[in-house]
Amino acid sequence: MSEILPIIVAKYNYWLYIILMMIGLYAMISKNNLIKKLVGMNIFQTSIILFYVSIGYKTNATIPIIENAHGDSHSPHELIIHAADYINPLPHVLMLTAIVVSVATFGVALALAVKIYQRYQTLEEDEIRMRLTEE
Amino acid sequence: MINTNYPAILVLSPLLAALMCSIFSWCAKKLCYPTAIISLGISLYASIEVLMQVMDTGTIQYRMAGWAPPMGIEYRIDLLNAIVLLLVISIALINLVASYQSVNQEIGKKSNTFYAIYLLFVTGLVGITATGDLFNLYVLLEITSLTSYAQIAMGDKDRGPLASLNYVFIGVIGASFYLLGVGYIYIMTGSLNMVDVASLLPSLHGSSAVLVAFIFCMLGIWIKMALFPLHVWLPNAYTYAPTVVSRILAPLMTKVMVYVMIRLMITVFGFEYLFEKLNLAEAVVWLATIAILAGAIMAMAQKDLKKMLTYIIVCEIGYMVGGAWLGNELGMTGAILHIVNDALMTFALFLALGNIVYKLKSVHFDNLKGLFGKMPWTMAGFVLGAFSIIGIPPTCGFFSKWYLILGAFEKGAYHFAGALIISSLLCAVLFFRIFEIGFFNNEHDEHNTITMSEAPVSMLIPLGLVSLSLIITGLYSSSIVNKIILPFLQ
Amino acid sequence: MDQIISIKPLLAVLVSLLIIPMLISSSDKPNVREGWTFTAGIIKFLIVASMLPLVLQGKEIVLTLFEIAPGASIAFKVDGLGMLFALVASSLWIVTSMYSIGYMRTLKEHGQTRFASFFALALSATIGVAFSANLLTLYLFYEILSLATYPLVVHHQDKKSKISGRRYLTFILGTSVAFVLPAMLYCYHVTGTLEFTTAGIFAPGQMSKPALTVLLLMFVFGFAKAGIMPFHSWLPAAMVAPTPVSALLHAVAVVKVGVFSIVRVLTGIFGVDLLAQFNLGIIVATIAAITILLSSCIAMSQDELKRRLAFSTISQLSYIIFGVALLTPMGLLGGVIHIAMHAFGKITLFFCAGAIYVATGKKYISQMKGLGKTMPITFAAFFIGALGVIGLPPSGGFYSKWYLLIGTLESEYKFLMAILLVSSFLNAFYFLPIVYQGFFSKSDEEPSNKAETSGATTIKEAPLWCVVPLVITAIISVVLFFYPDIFVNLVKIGLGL
Amino acid sequence: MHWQIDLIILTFTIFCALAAISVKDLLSTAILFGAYSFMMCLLWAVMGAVDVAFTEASVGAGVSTVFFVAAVFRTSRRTKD
Amino acid sequence: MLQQYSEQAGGQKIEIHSSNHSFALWRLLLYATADFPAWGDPNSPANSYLSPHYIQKSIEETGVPNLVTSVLADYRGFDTMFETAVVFCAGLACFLLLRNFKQKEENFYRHIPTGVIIQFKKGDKTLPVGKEFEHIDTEWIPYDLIIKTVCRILIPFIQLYALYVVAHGDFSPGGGFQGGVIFGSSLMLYAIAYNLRTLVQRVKEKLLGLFCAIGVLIYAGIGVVCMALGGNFLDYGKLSQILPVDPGHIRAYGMLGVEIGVGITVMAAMVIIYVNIVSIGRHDEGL
Repeated sequence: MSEILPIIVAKYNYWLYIILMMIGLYAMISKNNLIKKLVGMNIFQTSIILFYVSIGYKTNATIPIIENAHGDSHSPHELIIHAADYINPLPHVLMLTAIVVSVATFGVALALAVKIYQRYQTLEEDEIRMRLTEE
Repeated sequence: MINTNYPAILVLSPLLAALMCSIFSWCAKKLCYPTAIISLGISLYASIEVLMQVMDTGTIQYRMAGWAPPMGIEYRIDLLNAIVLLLVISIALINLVASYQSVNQEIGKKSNTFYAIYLLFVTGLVGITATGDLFNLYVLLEITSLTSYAQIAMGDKDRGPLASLNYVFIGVIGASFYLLGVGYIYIMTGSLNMVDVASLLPSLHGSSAVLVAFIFCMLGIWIKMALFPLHVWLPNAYTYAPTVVSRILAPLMTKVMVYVMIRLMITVFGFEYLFEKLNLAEAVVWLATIAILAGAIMAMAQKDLKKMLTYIIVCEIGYMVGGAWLGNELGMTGAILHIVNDALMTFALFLALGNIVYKLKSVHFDNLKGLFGKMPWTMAGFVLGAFSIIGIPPTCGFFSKWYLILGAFEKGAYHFAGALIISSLLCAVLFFRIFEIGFFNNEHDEHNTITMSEAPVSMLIPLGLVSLSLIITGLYSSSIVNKIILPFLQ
Repeated sequence: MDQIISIKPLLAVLVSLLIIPMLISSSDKPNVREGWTFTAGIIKFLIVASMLPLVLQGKEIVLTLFEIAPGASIAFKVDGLGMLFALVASSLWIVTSMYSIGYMRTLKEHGQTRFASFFALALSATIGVAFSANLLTLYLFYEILSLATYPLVVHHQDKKSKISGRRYLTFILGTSVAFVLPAMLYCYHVTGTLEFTTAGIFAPGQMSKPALTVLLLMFVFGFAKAGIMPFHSWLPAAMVAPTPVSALLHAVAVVKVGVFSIVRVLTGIFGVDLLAQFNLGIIVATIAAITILLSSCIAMSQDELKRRLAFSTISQLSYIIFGVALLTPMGLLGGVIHIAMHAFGKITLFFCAGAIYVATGKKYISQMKGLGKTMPITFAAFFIGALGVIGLPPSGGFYSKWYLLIGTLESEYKFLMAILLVSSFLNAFYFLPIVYQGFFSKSDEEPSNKAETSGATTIKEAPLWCVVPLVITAIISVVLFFYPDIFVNLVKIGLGL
Repeated sequence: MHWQIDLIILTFTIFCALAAISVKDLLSTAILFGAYSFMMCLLWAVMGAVDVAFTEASVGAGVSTVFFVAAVFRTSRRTKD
Repeated sequence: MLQQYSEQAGGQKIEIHSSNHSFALWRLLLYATADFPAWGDPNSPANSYLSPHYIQKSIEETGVPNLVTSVLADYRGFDTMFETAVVFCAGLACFLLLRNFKQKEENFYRHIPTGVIIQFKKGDKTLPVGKEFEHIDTEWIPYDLIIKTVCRILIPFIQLYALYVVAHGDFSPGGGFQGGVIFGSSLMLYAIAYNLRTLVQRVKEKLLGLFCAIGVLIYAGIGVVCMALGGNFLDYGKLSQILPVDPGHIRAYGMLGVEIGVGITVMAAMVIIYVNIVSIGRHDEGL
């Protein structure tokens, strides 16, 4: 136990994302309501974003905006920048994209859900299935 | 200057045209369709030029925004991309020409905006095929997915949105798994460029994270391509989509995903890792075997022509996955050749299907009676496509099967070879059942002579072209293999 | 051996394919359409015949079209064996076209254009099989032929033909995909080539006997067009087709393609020496012998004339395979030459059956008593055809049976001769009574049915378009008794005897 | 980073996620989901991903929730699970 | 009753299945995580392979201190273009799926001075909307003065802030996406505080549709201009040939242009999605 504990503590963000991912996946698979499934889907996506953001984190580093560059931008070459001082920006960039993708998907999925509701007057999957077998 | 920019033009031409279509749909509706056609024409030209260049000078690298590869995004076009690009763009163009009437009939008022989304979908497919960056691939994957959700939902009024929403759920899981896999690769190597990753991975071969990264990438791609146990979304989604959409989804979507799988296998992870370090190959070939049989058997149970064809797609995916995972040159050749061939033959079948839908509205088996009399030309195309699926020479389906079976023999995977043969037989049964229905079954109205009511010429000519191309690609498959696939594999 | 590269084999195959658009475009002008068919038939025959002198000089005409994979291409090669088969098929196409005009028009069949088109396609495929240089090309044309014949078999588009069509496809397509395709690919996998060579493609010691046996059986049963039992039942079922189809395709083209393919595989893929070395010939010969005897027995019990002919065909086809499987020079010669001899005899018989149906509407043998008096020409031709199939002079069939008998004597299994003799008796037993009853018994229908009586009194010979072809084939059958040299020489060249 | 803050945010995140998928009213789900997004946003801000946090605050907690409420407005609040 | 029972049974089965599924994934993930570099380790491959280049060279190469912006809009600008295209596509998809051009059957008008409500059965008859009459929703709730006033004051500031976020994305957190979303949500707030009809009248659907496409067009257009000037696609450095600005900052200007494009598209697409969902494509009444 004493060996496992440091691993868990050292990487607890990675564990957290796994927990959230499972929550999302669970909701997507076992929930009956289409909108609940959508929520699960979003939790699933955010958990992956959390994972990426965790990759980029560096201890004792600051946000990825170069200090002192503001104002004296005429002489950028004189600036000495240590990579270890700033958090890795690349995962953030990737995740900006992922967030936008997820909201786009969410919008389209909600539009579909509204359309389905218009047709079947319900959002419960089993009720829709019943309506389909009736017809 | 243009010479060096062809890789960008490939993608930009449909993207810009999509934007223009969207603008025109508000102010100059008549311009939408011509814009779409012209843009795909330009793209097609570019793809031919790219293919020529690649064949002459080898791999083309194009730096987006001018940054060198591991920093920036790179388009990397080798022989495999080039041929798939040509395939994607030409099918998209032919489909657009062939489906003009069908779009007007099924989508009506919104058809101008529809062209925009169609072009975006093509942009996504082209981008996926051309890109050399793992994350860029994800973004483009999402573009294709999002556009296909919208396109599918525009089909059948009752079932379309539901099928589409199910596709959203599963599609998002697939894409997220892929993203997660890329994340694992990134955390271990720090790079996103495919070639760069490939050069960094060998030192990490023993790592469990790399293994899991690989598994997640594959799972994601398999979900997207509908490999057998993960196929549940495909039949409904493709069946309830509008004709024009299922005509492009069916031949291209799954095939492009197979391309991505092969790209990851060959370029990123490499054969050495897959077949020497991992012990997955045999299991995957077994999975493919089951996929082939299950797809064919499930197709037997269908009473609707379109749905039957969608299950055949599930079956065909098994061919390509199995072939790629045989782990020898012949199998891989067969898999790549089958990407081309299967796209063409599925396209021919769906073109014919679209013509039938255009005239008859429904393709339930009961409605197909006497079809050979009603639409002889359409059915001629359909028959050729069907023969190709069954694998009757000299149609192209036979030749890819040839390589696949030889590959299976070389590997000793006799179960896979057996599945290929059995699926041929099952497909023969499936299609001859359709032929029988179309050819006979005018017992009820023997006195009524069947009047011909053929689809419009603009829908027939593309069908004719594509079905002839089945034979031509079949006969020239050796040049495809010798000039494109084998040099690529070496 | 000298090889000449020429485009002629391709032309011979393509002629009837290119004619199809013409046929379709002139679908509402029957005379023009038939004109096209004849033109194509004659051109095809001339092209084939023009290659004959070269082949007789011992040269081979080759043409490679597409290289599919190293060692497997789509290529043509005209040698003695192929020439023999192509000559028979292309000459009989002309005659059959003539016959089908009479048959189809008299019976006012529907869809004649479709019929003519697929007939032309089937002929293309047949010539393609004859001129194939390797197993891949052969398989390709074999499949095309299977599919082209399907619409001909189900021509009537009724329930009966639907069921027959299903059986036809199940056997023909099913066996070829399930057996021939894997066997072919396995051969390619092992040897890297599919070329027909007299020495065979397997290097000595490359294959064990069990593997070879399995491969051999896969080929023999896979080419189900040859009607080897138990994959024979498609042939009687396919008799629902119009008679010209039964005549040309199911007596000559299709079934002979099956046999021809097996002969090619035995002589070109395995090679006679290899088969003899492992003693595999006897296995095939046994299967063939069983088929010969069983189907002869079944034939006797059939009352429908075309079905009896069908079972007779099954047994005669096995003669050919039997002869080749003996692996002796005379056996090979007799077997292969039987392809030609049986073709002329059997097609005459089918023509006669069709002519009787056209003239009287009768299908069953029991109804045909006394018909010989009103249809003397038809029945005379039937007699000659029957002689040819039984193998009695004065008909070409005599030679093939003769060589086969000698072949059995040459081989180490001399008792096989008994099978030949028994089956010949059986042949005689089920054919000659028809002729006898036709000429010498009285029709017992006349008093029973008034309507029939009025019909029966007006029975005459079938239309000229029907009668002339069967007279021609009967005459050829007799001529072959006196001048069999061409075919014998072709076979000798082809097999290097 | 102060682990106490971190721990509190983490707990809230998981709590919100679980609550969002288990509450039996879709409007509540919408709000809880917004809260979840906001917690996520805080977590990322703490990790120094300011841009991502900003986006999540405006997109996830803002616009997404509005869409969600709009969809619930046009469908129903009822849910069986 | 029986059906209900079987449903329950089915539901349970699915849950069991899903828990199995999750369990397998869980184990797979745990298995891999053990192999990860420690969290926050500055020397992990992810943090030491590519990112130092971005961090150290960004100012020098692009002149933008916000690293996320420089990577987003320049190094990986191509990704971002497609990301914008995804948003555009979502807007387009919602329009295609939901937009319904049919007029409503019933229309309600309210006579403002008296508060009398008039109902029209067929949609073809309308009243002049102005001081005297107003077009109201089926479920009309009297406007709340506080909300209306607060929103009227607040909305301009929100929009100004959105513009600031777009324009200042180079130096501080923010950029096209965030700015676009904020601008879009100000419009949504407007629709919620007043009513949807007012928003639709002020911001025409056609305008939104055009904006949605034009934003991406600006982005791709800048790329194409770079290409026309002899560089690669999106190679902003080439813009110095036509823009009279300091070459050291040319990439920053390129990024600004691109961010504006992103902002426009995102703003328009968000409003389109909102309007279509909330009115089921009729564009008349909503939240």
